[in-house]
Amino acid sequence: MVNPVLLIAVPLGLAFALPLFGLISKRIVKYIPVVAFIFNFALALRLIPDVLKQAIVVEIGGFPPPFGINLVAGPVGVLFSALIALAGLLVAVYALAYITEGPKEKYHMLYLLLLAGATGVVLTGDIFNLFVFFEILCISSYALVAYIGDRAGIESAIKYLIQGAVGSSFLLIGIGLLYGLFGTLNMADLAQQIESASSISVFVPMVLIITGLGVEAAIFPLNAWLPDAHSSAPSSISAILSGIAIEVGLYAVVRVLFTIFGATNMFMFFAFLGVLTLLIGEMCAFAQNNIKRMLAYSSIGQMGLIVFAMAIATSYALTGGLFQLVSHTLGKGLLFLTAGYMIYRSGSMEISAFEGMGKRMPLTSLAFTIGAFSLVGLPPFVGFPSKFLIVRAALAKEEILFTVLIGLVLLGTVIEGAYFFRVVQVLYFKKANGNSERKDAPVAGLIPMVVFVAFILVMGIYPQLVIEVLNSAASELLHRMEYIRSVLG
Amino acid sequence: MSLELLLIVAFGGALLSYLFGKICPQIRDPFAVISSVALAVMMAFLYGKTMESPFYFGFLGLPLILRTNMLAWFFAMAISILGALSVIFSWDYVKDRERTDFYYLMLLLANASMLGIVFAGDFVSFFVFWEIMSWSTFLLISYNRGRALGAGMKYIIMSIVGSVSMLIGMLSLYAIYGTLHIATLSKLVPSASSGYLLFLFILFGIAFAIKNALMPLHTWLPDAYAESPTSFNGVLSGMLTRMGMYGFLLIIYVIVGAARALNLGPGIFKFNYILAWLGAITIVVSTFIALLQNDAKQLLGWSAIGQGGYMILGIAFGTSLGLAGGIFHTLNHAVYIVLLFMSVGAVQYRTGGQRDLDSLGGLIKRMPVSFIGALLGISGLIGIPLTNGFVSKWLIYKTLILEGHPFLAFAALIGTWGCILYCYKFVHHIFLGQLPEKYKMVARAPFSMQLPMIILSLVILLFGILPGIPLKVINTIGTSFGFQSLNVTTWGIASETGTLNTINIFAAVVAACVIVWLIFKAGPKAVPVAQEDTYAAGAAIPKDRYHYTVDFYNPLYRMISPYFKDFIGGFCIKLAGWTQNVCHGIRQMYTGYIGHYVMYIVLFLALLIFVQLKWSLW
Amino acid sequence: MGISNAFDFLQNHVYYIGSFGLIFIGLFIMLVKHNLIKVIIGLSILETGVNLFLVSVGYISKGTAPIFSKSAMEAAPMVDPVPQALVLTAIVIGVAVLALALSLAIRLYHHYGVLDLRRIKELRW
Amino acid sequence: MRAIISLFLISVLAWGIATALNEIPFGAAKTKVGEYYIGRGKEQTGASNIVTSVVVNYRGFDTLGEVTVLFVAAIGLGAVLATRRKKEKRDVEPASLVLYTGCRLLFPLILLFGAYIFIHGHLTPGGGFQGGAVVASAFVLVYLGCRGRRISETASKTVESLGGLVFIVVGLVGLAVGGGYFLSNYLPKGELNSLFSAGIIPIIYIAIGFKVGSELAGVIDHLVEESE
Amino acid sequence: MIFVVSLLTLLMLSAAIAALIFKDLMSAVIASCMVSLIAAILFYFLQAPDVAMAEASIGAALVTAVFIIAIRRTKRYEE
Repeated sequence: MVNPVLLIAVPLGLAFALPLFGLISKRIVKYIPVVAFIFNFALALRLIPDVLKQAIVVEIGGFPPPFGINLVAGPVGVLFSALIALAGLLVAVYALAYITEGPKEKYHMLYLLLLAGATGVVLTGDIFNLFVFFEILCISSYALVAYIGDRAGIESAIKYLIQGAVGSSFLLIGIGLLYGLFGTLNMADLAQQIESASSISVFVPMVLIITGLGVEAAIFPLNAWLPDAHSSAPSSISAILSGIAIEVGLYAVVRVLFTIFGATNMFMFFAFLGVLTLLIGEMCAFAQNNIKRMLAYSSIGQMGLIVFAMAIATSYALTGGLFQLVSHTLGKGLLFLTAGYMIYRSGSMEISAFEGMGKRMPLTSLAFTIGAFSLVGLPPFVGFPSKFLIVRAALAKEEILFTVLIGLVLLGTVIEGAYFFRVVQVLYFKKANGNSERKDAPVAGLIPMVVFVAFILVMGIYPQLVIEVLNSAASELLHRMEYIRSVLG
Repeated sequence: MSLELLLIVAFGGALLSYLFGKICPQIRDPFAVISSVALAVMMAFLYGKTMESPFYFGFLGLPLILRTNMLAWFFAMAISILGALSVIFSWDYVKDRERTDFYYLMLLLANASMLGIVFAGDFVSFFVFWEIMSWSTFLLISYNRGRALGAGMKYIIMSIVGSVSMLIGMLSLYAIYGTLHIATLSKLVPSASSGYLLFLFILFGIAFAIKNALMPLHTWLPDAYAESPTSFNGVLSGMLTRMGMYGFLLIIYVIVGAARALNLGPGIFKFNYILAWLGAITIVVSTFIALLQNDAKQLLGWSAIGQGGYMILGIAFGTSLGLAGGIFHTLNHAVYIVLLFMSVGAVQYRTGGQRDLDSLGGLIKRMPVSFIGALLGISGLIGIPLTNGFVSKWLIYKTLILEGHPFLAFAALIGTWGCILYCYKFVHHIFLGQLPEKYKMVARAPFSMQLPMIILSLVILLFGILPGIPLKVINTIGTSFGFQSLNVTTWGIASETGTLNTINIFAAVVAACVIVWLIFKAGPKAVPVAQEDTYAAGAAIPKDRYHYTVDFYNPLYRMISPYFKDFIGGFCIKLAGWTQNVCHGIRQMYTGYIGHYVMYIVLFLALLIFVQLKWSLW
Repeated sequence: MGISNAFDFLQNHVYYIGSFGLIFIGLFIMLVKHNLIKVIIGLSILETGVNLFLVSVGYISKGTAPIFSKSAMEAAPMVDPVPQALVLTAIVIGVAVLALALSLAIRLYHHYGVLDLRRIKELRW
Repeated sequence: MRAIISLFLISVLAWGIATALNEIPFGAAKTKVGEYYIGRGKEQTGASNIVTSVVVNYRGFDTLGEVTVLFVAAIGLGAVLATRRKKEKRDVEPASLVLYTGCRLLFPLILLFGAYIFIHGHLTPGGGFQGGAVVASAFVLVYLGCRGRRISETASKTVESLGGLVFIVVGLVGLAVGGGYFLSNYLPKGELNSLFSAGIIPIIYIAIGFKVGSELAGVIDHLVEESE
Repeated sequence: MIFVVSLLTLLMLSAAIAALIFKDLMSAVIASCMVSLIAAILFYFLQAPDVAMAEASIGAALVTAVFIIAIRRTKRYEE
């Protein structure tokens, strides 16, 4: 039996030890994240079969759950850890060649810590502990957004930081209120004591927590930091922010809503909010000329879709939402990674600067195209089965309202298709002006792209690969009582 | 011969020819030709077979199923033959272009995915292949750069709209019946409520109407036809667009069934009446817009929209005669439109991409095979007896009249009349009249282009004289939909209300030809002169153009041009503009000032709390 | 009556008033002030308020500090130690955020030469 | 205008929170968790300062996170200010002799005080964070008083790393020997209220003290260097 | 006792408001430092000596030092 706490402890320990390695040799530093996430990914995969049978509850320090902090490695937690480790691994490989300037050692440390924080968030079973890991995640992303140190990076980092700090303060107030009300911080214990989220004294902490977490999850009015931060960060970090950070934020929102509060009466509101987020994200993306801002707004749109799916709250919908989450991580990660090298090559983030990239960087462009197709939801890529499940879940509700909402969602898809296909056209069907020498991304950059593409294709063609995990993850989210029982016994 | 093998050959051929192109380009073209011809040959062996087998269990617990029956075989055969001819035609056409590997990959992929669509036994695989077809076509339409980009965007946006609405329709089927297997659905769906059936028809109808360019959803087609590589136009216009027809047949006659489908809605607002009227409007409007075009490919594009209207008219009434007409017209149209596009392609190939009708002319002596092709093509298009178009149009007219729809028949007739005008314009502007100076040295089309044109010309005549060959197949399709069998003979159709017998016509035409030949023989012998040897009644012959192809139907133009514009296309452009403005407006929300952003956060929180305190909504 | 009521009210609410007063003043500063440093000051006041609130949640009337010194062993009820532990964490997190924010502010000043947030909006839309 | 809207929004928040606070009476005993810690903390962790036992042992994972947050902030700050660093050495005006000597004199005393705080974390109020902050303030004093003095970056980095590693390793050893629990208190608890008691708590707090001290000093160092 | 606490609270809130009002950032920082110090005293009254120590040493001292360094590096007056 492997202990899931290693998923957090090992990256943290390696991050702490990284300066010591740096003292020995500057060159091995950048391989440490790779090692850490290979370990994590293997561990997460190793855990999956066990977890599908029974969630593993780890008591930190040996104290029983309401009294000590516990980790809950259920299907959701392990799914997310595996996803984080996978994306982390690929982006770490990418960064081997991509990060050539600046305080590299600090980059790798922050990177490790960011993902360790993300893993902590998804595994923990204690709400204050969630807050702490959330802060690790947020603070390291503030610092990483500013990593380049140019005007845009610093500006967006400070904006991100202020909004994030306000959000975490709200979160902390909410946690304080909850503790005052129920005298416990354990999520399962809280869930056991909260029968209804409607009474105002429970509602206020709930919305405080949702707002606090929602800032990171990029729910509609709380997401103003996102396009700036995602577009100004180094591309490898953008990939992680888009692919992992906001997903983890969304995970936290979902966990709070489903497990702690069981706020079924809020779901309709969140369905609307999701659709609104989706439409606004996609429409803003449509109006962009800057590739990274476009991708960032598209992330907002995707988050909206996932929120919508989660808010339908049937087992199909949750499976679909989680699947969409996976496919968004893969697709958006790939897009940001490829965009990174295309920006590097063309020296500009304007889409028009990518003219003729199909000739100049054929493999990179191909990877970009596949990522874009997958995000739009075209078969045979992974975006298709996930959208399929979501639409099916919405229609299975057999309510006119949901049919209309899914219509709006798919309208968003049309807009998304419009701007992604525009970029694809620019890549392939415009003549390059000037330098058209063929020079692809370096091997360390291509490997993660190829792996991403492989995952996108394999999961798109054979969704059964992950569907079992997703199903049990969905049922974990859906059945509060199961969760409470598995933690508190 | 299993269907999986067929699809493996199709998709594998596409991928392999791309790989060959990268490894050793010399064998790529032969390989592409061989694989597509092999596909057609294999397809022929499938004739008359009915089978169904799941080929993949992996998709979300839904088995993906391939099946074949007469309907599928009919479309598949047409697709594979036309595809093979297009590949042969491409050999020389794209030789000197860049990125030919990419071209072949997408061409073969589009072909393969169409085969997938027609063999799909369930809606998931149908949808998957449909989408593959959409994006591969998008990539091919954009291939020519420049204006093609706009055309590609139009195409893909409308395609996505279509597939989105199909996705909703298909998943609502799944949500209700728990299966997407077409054969099972065809047993379950007919008992659904009328409202639901109408909902289905609208959703699927949008998808198929977009693909089939039924007005008012035709906007993508003219530009897409005009801007895509002409060698691909064959595939695009011949079968790809007609996947919409296949879809209509599938949803109306296979899934819902004629009994329910033809009685949906009150009075004259029955679903199929509306469909028919849309078809008729499509015919009239697009025919006249085609007349106004001066671009050979735009003209053919508009013409294809109109011909799509005929097919819809044919299948809308659900009689065995009309159905036969509609399906037969699909095939015929595919044959002659491919031929016409190939002939335009050959001209373009030799004249450096020229497709402006006013700048061409007099190529008859230079490119005789292309001319014959074009001539037979327009004959089919118009529906001159002894060409295939005649038979199918005859069947459609007859249906309209028998069903008592004189207005629709009249509309179809107007369409044919306009069709004659633009067809004459087409053939005249390219092949007749004065040969421009710069095209004096134009050579004949290469053999790889002539061969498919010759084959298609023969097919036109064959189907014109012996319509029974395809009609027998089509009749089987009709009976499988539950209609009564037609009395099909090799020479035509016999029925109590009138018999079509091409042998009589053939005899009459042959006799007329003999007589005309005799008359010519009796008259004075014609003296052949050079094409440039022209006299202008004593005046000096100007060096530039002096023949009358410019402003050919000038009075008619002036009469119709204010009314027959592509208003819907204009509206779509405007709509795109509005969307852009709305998007720009919405993004102003992100002002860049942190105070506002913090305010949004507080606002969200305060709003939720306020609502709950005030109204206890949650 | 009035006086004792007021006294009770004060007894029961003065810490809450103080803490949420700080929270709202901090939030107000963040909402209306244009100067980045001022906004960060607001953030620090907001965080102080949150900490104060957390500790006051854990208070027990007439409790003692949760420390078993040799003299006063189990004489009186002890206040809840959990919020204090949380606040320790929160304080450290707060200082981390503030330090990072201020370093970013310094860098921002290098780039823009101003700290007025109304003029620092190159990234928008 | 914005001020008015903000006031309105804040008053709505205040309204909502006031309503929620009605359910949380001030000063009432209410938590089983707190009672549990107070009741069993002595036996289970051996620390007489229950806050310390909660911070380091019951909620030790939080503290690990907290240490990490500070670590992240220190690195992040370094990364943010890094590009401005490699500048030419400036001549700084030396401080006055009184100040200089005073600082030199106070510096070890403050360090000692800080060390006292974190070593006695499990006995008296205070602990690694407070002690670390005091240590860092000693460095602030040196920066302000004895200009031009720098701590060695390598040394501070090493201390930070070792501090964090000690925490993690102590925790991981628990996996092996402490009944398979991360951060379990597997060392002998000792006698209550004596310096050598409470198992792993003093070790961790000392590690934290060093780590926090060097991190905060590093933060100040970065900022001061930047600012001169 | 309660009056002392009330008085301190009042003082603390006025210091916060002062931090809001002052145009001189240095004064505002000193005001916020005062807020922290009074909060530390209140922590002590709330029987939280650990937190009081932390707040005094970190919240009041270090944060203020960091603020002052930052203000010295940037601008002292709010415009």
